[in-house]
Amino acid sequence: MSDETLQIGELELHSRVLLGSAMYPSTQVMLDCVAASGTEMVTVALRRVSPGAKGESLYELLHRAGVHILPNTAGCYTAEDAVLTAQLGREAIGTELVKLEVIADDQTLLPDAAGLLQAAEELVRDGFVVLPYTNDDPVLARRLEDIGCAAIMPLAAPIGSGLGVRNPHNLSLIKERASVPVIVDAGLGTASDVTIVLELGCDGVLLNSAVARAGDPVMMAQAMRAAAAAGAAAFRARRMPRKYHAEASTPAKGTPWR
Amino acid sequence: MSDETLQIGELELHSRVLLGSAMYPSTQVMLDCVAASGTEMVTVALRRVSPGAKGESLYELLHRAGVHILPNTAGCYTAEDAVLTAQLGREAIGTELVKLEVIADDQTLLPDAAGLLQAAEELVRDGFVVLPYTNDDPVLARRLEDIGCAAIMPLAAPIGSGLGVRNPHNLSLIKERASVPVIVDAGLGTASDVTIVLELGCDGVLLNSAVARAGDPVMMAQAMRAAAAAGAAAFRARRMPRKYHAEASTPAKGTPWR
Amino acid sequence: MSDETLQIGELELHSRVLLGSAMYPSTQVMLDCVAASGTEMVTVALRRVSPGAKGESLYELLHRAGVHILPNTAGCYTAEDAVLTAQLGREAIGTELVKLEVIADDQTLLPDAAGLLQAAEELVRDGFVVLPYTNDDPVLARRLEDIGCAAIMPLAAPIGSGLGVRNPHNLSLIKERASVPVIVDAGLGTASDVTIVLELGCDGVLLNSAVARAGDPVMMAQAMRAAAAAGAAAFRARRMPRKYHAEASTPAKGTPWR
Amino acid sequence: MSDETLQIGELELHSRVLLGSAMYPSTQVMLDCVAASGTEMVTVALRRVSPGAKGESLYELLHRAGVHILPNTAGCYTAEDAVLTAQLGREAIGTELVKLEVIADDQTLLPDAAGLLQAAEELVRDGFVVLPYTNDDPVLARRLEDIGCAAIMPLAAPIGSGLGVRNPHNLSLIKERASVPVIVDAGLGTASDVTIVLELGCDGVLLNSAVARAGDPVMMAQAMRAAAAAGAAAFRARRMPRKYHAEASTPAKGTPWR
Amino acid sequence: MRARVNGAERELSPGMSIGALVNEVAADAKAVAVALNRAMIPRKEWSAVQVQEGDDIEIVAPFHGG
Amino acid sequence: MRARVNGAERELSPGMSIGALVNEVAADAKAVAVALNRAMIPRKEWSAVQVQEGDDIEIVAPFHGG
Amino acid sequence: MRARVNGAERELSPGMSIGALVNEVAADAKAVAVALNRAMIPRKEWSAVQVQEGDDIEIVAPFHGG
Amino acid sequence: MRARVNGAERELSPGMSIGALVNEVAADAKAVAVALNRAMIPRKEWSAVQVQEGDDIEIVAPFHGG
Repeated sequence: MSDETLQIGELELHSRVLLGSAMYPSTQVMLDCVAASGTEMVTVALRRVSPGAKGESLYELLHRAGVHILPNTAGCYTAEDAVLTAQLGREAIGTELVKLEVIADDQTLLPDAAGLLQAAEELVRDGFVVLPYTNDDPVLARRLEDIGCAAIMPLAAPIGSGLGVRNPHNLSLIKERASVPVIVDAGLGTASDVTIVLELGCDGVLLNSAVARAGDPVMMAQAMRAAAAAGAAAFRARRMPRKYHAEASTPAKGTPWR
Repeated sequence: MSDETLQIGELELHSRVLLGSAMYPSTQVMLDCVAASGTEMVTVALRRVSPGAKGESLYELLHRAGVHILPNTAGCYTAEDAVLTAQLGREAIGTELVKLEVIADDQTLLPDAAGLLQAAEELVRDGFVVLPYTNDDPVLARRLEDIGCAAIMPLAAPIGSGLGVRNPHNLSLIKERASVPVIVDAGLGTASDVTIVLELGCDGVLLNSAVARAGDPVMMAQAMRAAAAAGAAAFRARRMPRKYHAEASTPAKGTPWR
Repeated sequence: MSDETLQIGELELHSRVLLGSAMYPSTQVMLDCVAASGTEMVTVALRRVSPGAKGESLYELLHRAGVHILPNTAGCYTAEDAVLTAQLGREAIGTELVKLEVIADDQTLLPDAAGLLQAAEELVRDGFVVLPYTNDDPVLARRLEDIGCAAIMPLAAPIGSGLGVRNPHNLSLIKERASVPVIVDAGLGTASDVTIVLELGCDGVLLNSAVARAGDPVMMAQAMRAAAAAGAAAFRARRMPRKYHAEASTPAKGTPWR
Repeated sequence: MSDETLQIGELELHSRVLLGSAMYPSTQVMLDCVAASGTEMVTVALRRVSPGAKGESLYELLHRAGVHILPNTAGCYTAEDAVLTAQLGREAIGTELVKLEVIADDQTLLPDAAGLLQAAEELVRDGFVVLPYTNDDPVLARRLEDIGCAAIMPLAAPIGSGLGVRNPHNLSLIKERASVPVIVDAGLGTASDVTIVLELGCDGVLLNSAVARAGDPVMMAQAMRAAAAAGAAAFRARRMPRKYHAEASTPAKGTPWR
Repeated sequence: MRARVNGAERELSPGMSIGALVNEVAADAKAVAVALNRAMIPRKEWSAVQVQEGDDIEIVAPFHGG
Repeated sequence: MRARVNGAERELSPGMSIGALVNEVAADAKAVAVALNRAMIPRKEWSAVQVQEGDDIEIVAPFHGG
Repeated sequence: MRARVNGAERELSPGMSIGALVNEVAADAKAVAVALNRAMIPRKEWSAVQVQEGDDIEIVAPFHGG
Repeated sequence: MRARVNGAERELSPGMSIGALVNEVAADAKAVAVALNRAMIPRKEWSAVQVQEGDDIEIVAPFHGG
């Protein structure tokens, strides 16, 4: 992976922002956010069709927007459900990509480590490009990579909480041991959260609530695009060292009357 | 002041980044950083000329770069020195703008409140457009505004420390009571610091060490430009509310097998 | 000042907790908190007597409790008011001690630097043992010490906010330059805030809302006593160094099957 | 479990501090720390005996000190090793208690979730009182409780790092869902870390490096005892609410000259 | 003949194929996938597979998700 | 004779001393201090100083404060 | 007869019991536990169990640990 | 005639104007400002003002600063 791109399986993305498609005030706002964020990959869920529903055409809307569609397994509480949902997603959308979620319980929406590993293993074996939503445990992250996942998607904070990076130390540990991309998913709330994630050296972010539930989603999408660019550039630029005490920026030499 | 511009005295700036001109590896890197950051205002100090020195042409270089030049009073430890230095700056550069520094001591490089107020008062009376470098005391900020300063420049952390925003609460208090722009000066270390400052609602940042002393100053300048854009947009977009507990982004309705 | 005591003027206190006397559910709870906190010094305000009011006997209650009474100048917005109130306190209570407050405005309740310096200077000249409530500006703290104040009382956060230490960096800077005791006043909300303050090397705390407005004030007073003891001991014990990576505590040598 | 005691299996402890026995400058210092901390439970490892070694008498020393001995499974990288080591500990010490560690790798010393669950299940079935060292994943914590563990021992930060509580949010989530005691193990560095843990409502701490590697271990042990008392009392006392803005503690009513 | 379609019991004509059912249930068969008794049925088999009494069929499509 | 006592206008007997006023106003004169026209009057001068028409007198004592 | 004791190959007298080995290896047999070929041997069986050629024996005791 | 120029004692020709001094000291007089005995001298007065024995003159220009 070059400094400039985010490689997921065979794909080379130039944007470091992945976007969810839920909770926008309207479909048009969603499409405007897709455009404003510069994203090249948008997640979708698999849900029952309803006769006459408009929902079905989400595929076409996103397809026309020119983005990659990343089906998720949201709502799955067992490895079995997740594997089956992944297969439905592949069939419906014609992609090997899957954002794998195996949720432990309704209250925390945190991943179930055992179920996640089991489902990831089956899906990798079945040829999927697996992007697992995981907690921020560096050990689990490593296991997922060892199994053959194409990226690791640790959370910043619980889904939909907008609390920002609760444990930057763990994200750093995950990143420093990973050779696949680390894309922080869940819990980001505003632009600086995204900048911080990228400054830690992580490779991308997956955003949904932070954009869709902002006062002005399209402007927030734009903010997120800039925030990711800022963080990625700052990481590559290597920040100045921190000093405990002040250090003059203007040189004293040549100061008059001294 | 519109949402889109930063008004300082009569000037309307479109960039929210002000840049210092010290400590770059070379003059060319400085100029590249000026360009990459998108800044429209660059600070300079007043120092003794030396025969044959190249330093004198800094004025011309910045002038040609098309930016406003903001002379500072760095190195002044008394109101009297600061006022005189401001006058020299006005004469040398032909600008009413002055970044006013009255430093208390070498060790902290923190402003001296009493001297700062006195110098600001004299300079405002003398027609200057005064941008005082101040600590993060909301009371002092208000006094400076009452005196007629054109902006307030509170610190994030000690000069050159790169520690980032030590006390966001104080910056918020300053901003919520200010009717002139609040430009955070000193102590910022990386892009996310800038995003955070703008998300607090502050109007701009003045950067020097964070850019000049980064591993790759030009790339950091670019990061800072994006970081400011990100923070300003995120502030205007109004971030999502924080939740203590998780909240599903993908709706549960229509989930198969449930 | 020995490691074990807190010296204020001529007094040697063995407790590092000073306590305010306001806002308790009842006078009895206040007295129980005085006892439970182990404090040896309690602040009072000067207020107009009212015929038949019980308030007047506060002096006697505290006197009987065996604590030093520290009159404050709460409610003073000018140096002149503060000096006069300090004189009334000295006359009423028969103590040279004064907790000096010169408040800038109702909204922030932050100190007014200029008024504080002026009043402190007059009171020191007049023989008072001055404990000034100040912001966390290391420069102002130094000025107050230079003037002859017996201690420095920087805030942790705005009065009554309970936000805890907003800027530990500034408190450290104040402490490392001070040769009089540093007693953190205002903004502390719970026991860990107190422990943190003492671990920074500060010499004491002044608490009021955090105790009086807790669900169970007496139990919180007890918590504060332990918290101060914990922080003071931890500071003197010199904490272990921080490590970025894990480091086994149990030695590997002698592990079976390896 | 009453507010006042920490119940582990059948045991009722009055101290909330558990102490490790490694890395002290001397055995005497260790014993002094045991006394100073007030602990009633001390962890030990199982290691190969060596002829003539002094190590063997650790059992007797701790026995004579009157504390419960908690054997750990430090150094075990598989469930099988951990179970066997637990059995050795039970046989050697004559206790059902075991601090269960199943470590994922040398670099992070983080627990291996799968191995931990497997070993915990076997040991509970075999009649052990299992205290598993776990990460701060609320889901894994719940699984361990469901299996029948007698307490949950989440980390604050990596073992031996002294970084303090990296993710208070996760510890809160763990505690609010737990009906067995939550004892924070690993990563605590100083007294305020302990106070914070107890204020979050957790039931105890297990300390080793923070005490043994302090400049003055015995004084730090004493600090930790006070810190735990402070945090537990503060939690029960229910802290004051936080306010964004200042709120006067001294009433304005009756202020002279107003 | 009764079968469970997207969680609801439903009366279907005997011998109905999955393909026919999809056409009836989904406004647009594009980007639709089908699970029959918790096994995914590839689109190319839809016309060949007939629904049986008591079958559990899920017909899904991409929907807004995070 | 009118004077301002603790912020309220009040009718006082002519020639009344500060000490007499304190005894009238305060339940207990212990730990009380007095300012007359914004100058502190030491307790030992209370009996000697007479209140004048238009005086501004503050009589204060320790009160609950932080 | 050779066996592995605490990770090191060692020559032992044939027929030696676990108990005898413990007494030889440990300064003090108190609070000691033994694993033979990765199975814990209770103290009460020590005298009855004889070490066999090639056995892997671990003799452990409480040690400083966190 | 001796004067202090930018912190260093210097021998100057008697009657030398500020303007002449600036031309001697500064590579380029553009964007230069002058303080004479701690008072700023506007550029338009440079030619008219003569340096006096013992004067303290500072000649400054924009320099790298933060």
